[in-house]
Amino acid sequence: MSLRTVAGAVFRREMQLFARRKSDWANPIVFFLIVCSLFPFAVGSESEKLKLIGIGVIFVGALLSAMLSLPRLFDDDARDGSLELMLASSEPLAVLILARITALSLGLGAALTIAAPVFALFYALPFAVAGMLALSVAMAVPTLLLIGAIAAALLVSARGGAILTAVLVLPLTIPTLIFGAGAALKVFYGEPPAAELALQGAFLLLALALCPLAAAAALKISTD
Amino acid sequence: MSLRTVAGAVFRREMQLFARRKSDWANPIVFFLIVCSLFPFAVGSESEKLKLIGIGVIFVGALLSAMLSLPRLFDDDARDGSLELMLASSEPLAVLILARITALSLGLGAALTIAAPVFALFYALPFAVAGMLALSVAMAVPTLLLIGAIAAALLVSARGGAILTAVLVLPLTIPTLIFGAGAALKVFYGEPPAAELALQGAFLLLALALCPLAAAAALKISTD
Amino acid sequence: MGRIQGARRIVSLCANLRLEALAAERGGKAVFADVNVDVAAGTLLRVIGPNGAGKTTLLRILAGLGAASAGSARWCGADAVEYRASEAAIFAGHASAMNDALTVAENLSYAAALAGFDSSSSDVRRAMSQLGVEKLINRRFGSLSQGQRKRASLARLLLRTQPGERAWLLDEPFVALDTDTQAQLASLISQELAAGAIVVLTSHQSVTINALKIQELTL
Amino acid sequence: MGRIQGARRIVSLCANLRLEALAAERGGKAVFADVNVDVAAGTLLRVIGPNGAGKTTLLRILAGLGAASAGSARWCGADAVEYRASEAAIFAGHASAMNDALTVAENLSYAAALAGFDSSSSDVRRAMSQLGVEKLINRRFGSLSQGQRKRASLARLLLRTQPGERAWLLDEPFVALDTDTQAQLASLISQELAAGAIVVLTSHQSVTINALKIQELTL
Amino acid sequence: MARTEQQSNDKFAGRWFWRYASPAAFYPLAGKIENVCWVLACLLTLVGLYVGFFVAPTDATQGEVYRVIFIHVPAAWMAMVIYLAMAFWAGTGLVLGTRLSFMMSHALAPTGAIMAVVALWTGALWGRPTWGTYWVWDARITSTLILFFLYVGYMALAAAFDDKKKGDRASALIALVGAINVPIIYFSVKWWTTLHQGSSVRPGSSSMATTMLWAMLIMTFAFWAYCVAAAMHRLRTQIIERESGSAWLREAVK
Ligand code: HEM
Ligand SMILES: Nc1ncnc2c1ncn2[C@@H]1O[C@H](COP(=O)(O)OP(=O)(O)OP(=O)(O)O)[C@@H](O)[C@H]1O
Ligand SMILES: Nc1ncnc2c1ncn2[C@@H]1O[C@H](COP(=O)(O)OP(=O)(O)OP(=O)(O)O)[C@@H](O)[C@H]1O
Ligand SMILES: [Mg+2]
Ligand SMILES: [Mg+2]
Repeated sequence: MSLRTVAGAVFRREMQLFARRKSDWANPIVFFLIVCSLFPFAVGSESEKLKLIGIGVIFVGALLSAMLSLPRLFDDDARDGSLELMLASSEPLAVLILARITALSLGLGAALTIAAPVFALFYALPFAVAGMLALSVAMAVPTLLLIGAIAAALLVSARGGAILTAVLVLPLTIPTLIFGAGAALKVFYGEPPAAELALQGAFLLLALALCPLAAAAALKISTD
Repeated sequence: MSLRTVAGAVFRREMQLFARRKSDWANPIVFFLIVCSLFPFAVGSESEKLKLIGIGVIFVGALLSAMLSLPRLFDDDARDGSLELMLASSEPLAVLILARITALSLGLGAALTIAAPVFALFYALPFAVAGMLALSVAMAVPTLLLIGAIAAALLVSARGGAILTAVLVLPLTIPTLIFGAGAALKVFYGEPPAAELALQGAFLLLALALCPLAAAAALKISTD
Repeated sequence: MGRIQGARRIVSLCANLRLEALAAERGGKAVFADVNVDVAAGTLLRVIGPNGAGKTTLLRILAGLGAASAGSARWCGADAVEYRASEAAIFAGHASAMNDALTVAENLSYAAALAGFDSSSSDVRRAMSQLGVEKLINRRFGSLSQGQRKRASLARLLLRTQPGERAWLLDEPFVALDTDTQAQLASLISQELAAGAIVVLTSHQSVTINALKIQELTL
Repeated sequence: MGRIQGARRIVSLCANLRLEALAAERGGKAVFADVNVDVAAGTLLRVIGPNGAGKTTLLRILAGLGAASAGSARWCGADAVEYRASEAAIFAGHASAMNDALTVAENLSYAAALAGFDSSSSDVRRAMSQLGVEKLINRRFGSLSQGQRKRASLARLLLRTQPGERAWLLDEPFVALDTDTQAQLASLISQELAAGAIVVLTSHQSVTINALKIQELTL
Repeated sequence: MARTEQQSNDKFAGRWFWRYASPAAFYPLAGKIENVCWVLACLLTLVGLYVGFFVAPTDATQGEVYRVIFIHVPAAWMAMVIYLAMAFWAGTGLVLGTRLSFMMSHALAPTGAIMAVVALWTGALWGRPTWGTYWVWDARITSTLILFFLYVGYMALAAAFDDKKKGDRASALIALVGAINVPIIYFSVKWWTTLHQGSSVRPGSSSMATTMLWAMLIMTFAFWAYCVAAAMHRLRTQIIERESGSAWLREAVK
């Protein structure tokens, strides 16, 4: 049985679960929507003010929403014992983890990427900014999920849940946040966003290279 | 065995759990702190801009943080079966639920109330505004927990966790948000916040009167 | 309140169960139908059937935790929910009803308080020692082995000091217990029966229980 | 990769277990110490002991899922982790290793894929029918009764088509099974032993298993 | 566990650092280091504060408030240095599996967090008279805050496990991940402020008088000594806590 097939099985199951439990991808979107729509109530509804904070709110909302989906990665499996099947597989654990993260990125990332520009219009942001927001959310969500997988793996056997995940993950995603929101801000101010995008891409690649390995190590530690 | 003793036992156990699992109250604070400090990265660091969104960010952050603690109320108990003990008690369920919410409000509410004014200083808000924020957070957190208890009760046997809770709860807390943040905004603009505070208080009392009953009904529905 | 407290006074002096044309469904499909049984005080009712026959479903209905789709289950003429609220019935199923983060003692006194017993810690200790787990009293429940968990959660049955006319509803109580403890539990059940309680039991294990009146219900 | 694949080829042709001065601790306290056993192919090893003796702890170490605090557990000379990675050992414990939201069939083919078998759906069906649950194949796992869950999760043992020199590590496999299924599982275990596997078993239930070689290990 | 530790030590028998990798051997040494460092810390603080507050001249632009610098800067430095040390010991623990390394990084974390808080606190107090606000989102300041979050995450994770050994290794991993990220975060934040803010305020630009430099140097050594002493103290407490029941400890504290 080749590595491809095993990783494929992991990926396929994740997709089956997505199809079976629609709330897994529907709820993050609604959470995102709600975070985005709470701010006008608290800040006031003048469109100039909203424009200023719009990019920030949408980006932070997308990251929080992705972060709250992290427990999906391993928690259910740890509870019912199927995590041990994955650990016991003779194929490299990091690849299997990557397969799961990929599935989650595709499902959740796509949904958030579609939602972000729509919300941008609520905040009266111009089309170009909305488009750039979509692009940078599309890059930021996988980065967060990759980094978050390490925390999720460490926390399968610990108490603390969503909140401890946030504490561990969010500080590490600040670069993504800076460059992701930065790219949209650049467009907003009519400047070229190339540098920010390049840096965000570099950060994603780095995460792609390192995080699955770290997450595999983390999973071994926490299920030892 | 009188009602006082039973409710007391519920309250005591909640406090024991708080003492046993320090992360239950420490982590929401840190989550709150992190949410508050993410926004400047996405919005920009000019203090004028930050002042504008500060009140909103702090208020929304406190509400999100309280909301993420909602699964504590019933989820663990449903999983291990101890919820059925509470359901089977001959004392009114609403009172027992109120005992739990009170314990959670005391622990979590106090922590968030202390943290909110400190974060206000990060956003360069004046002392008077910070104080008013503390007061309105102190009133908003119990309100949210009361409303949230209904959602938490409905969701004990459903999947979706934190996110679905958010979806159900946050829309209902918009009045609290408007008046709570409104009171601080009034102080910010040098106007008297009495009307907002009165409305917020009225809303809290209403929640106190209705929510435990509704949560009890919800719990009976979802565990049927 | 008034009504339930009234009900409490009536039923707690009584143990007697009557199922009439009882039927249940799970996930839209009928599990069993037309179950009729009369059970008097002091009787052991064994519910028998292969996996999936509906034994757990039945016990949860008797405990007032699930709803029947037709027919009725009445304890001394009262509804199962009322009987349960009267603190006369104790249900012990697959779930332990114990929090992993608390110690065994803390869990047990919480259970006692909720069920309306004034349970001092000496009662907890006695209940524990009857199941041979007094050493675990200050252990976190989450750190116990499967059998230790089962023992600790069964101790809930023994918190009330005097046995009397009440009911134990036991879903697979022998699971995970070692042979000595199985025998011990069997004798505790016998005592309870002798004191006039009704014990409803499902078990795929063949543990002998001494009882004067034994009824069998095959699903 | 290379190393493990090498190991796979060596160990999968072999079933033999040697414990030397094995010791384990849980929560900082010693559970057992100085366990020495030699088990040859085709042997049933019964691990015996009261609740909390450390049976589950031992099985998890043999499965490469837990760490020993001293001594060694070697399968055909290889480390337990390596032996497990070689897909020669299957561990079935208290947890079902099945997701509540997926159907039984989906769960089983996932398990097969991860364990490295190329498991077509007919294999899944055969495994299910050997445990008498072919009707449940398209049911959501979460909607099954306790015994049905246990049966479905034990079907994992039967996915590989030819029995051979390998190991089954069974922690309380008879729990929740009705008597017919208990007998059926016992005969499956006998077959497996006859084909040269090692079966390590803990059980508080007295189910008779026919085997030529039976060893007992008391903790 | 005791036995495996023994084995790994035997392999390297004779090398001094392996000898001290065992808590039993290190416990008394840690005690000595702790005592020496407490004395050093007290002496250096007295001297440093004296030079800083009575010898160094009043600053031309900032007046007397600038003297916070003698606490602020050493604390900020220590917050960074300790993170590196903590990550180093965490990594050592993960690779070599030595208990003492994990204890060392656990012992360092609270001190590091406290240093970060002190830097933030004194900075904030300093900011009020000089910038007119307690807080600005300047790169250096913000990175200190993030560093504080990393400390908190590390400690929260270590505390989230019932099984101490697991907590050791889990928190060690997160410390290492943080160590890779700290430079990335630092430069991102730097870029971020230069991006959005033509910042006019920058901490300390005036050239310093020699006595000020001296005071700062002495205070820096005082902070080093304090941090080492505090870490050693915590380490000894941890050793007692974790090795309670072992024969050597009963011997040692008898
Ligand atoms: C909460 C607020 C503050 C924080 C977190 C903070 C943080 C730091 C850090 C991390 C360093 C060491 C950096 C290095 O050596 O590269 C530092 C040095 C320094 N800080 Fe602050 N600082 C704060 C506020 C201030 C204020 C208000 C002033 C004065 C107006 C100030 C003046 C200095 C000076 C003079 C140095 C040392 C000289 C130098 O390295 O440039 N800081 N601070
Ligand atoms: N997570 C844990 N933390 C601390 N101690 C534990 C933990 N899990 C198990 N133990 C203890 O380790 C010992 C062995 O547990 P184990 O589960 O191996 O027992 P067992 O022989 O399988 O018992 P049973 O027959 O009840 O299943 C028990 O005394 C138990 O209390
Ligand atoms: N949540 C559910 N949704 C749909 N069907 C269910 C659900 N729970 C149980 N069932 C079905 O109801 C039937 C009766 O289940 P029940 O748990 O009462 O059986 P049981 O007699 O206790 O079996 P066992 O001996 O295996 O414990 C079974 O066929 C089961 O598949
Ligand atoms: Mg059942
Ligand atoms: Mg066991």
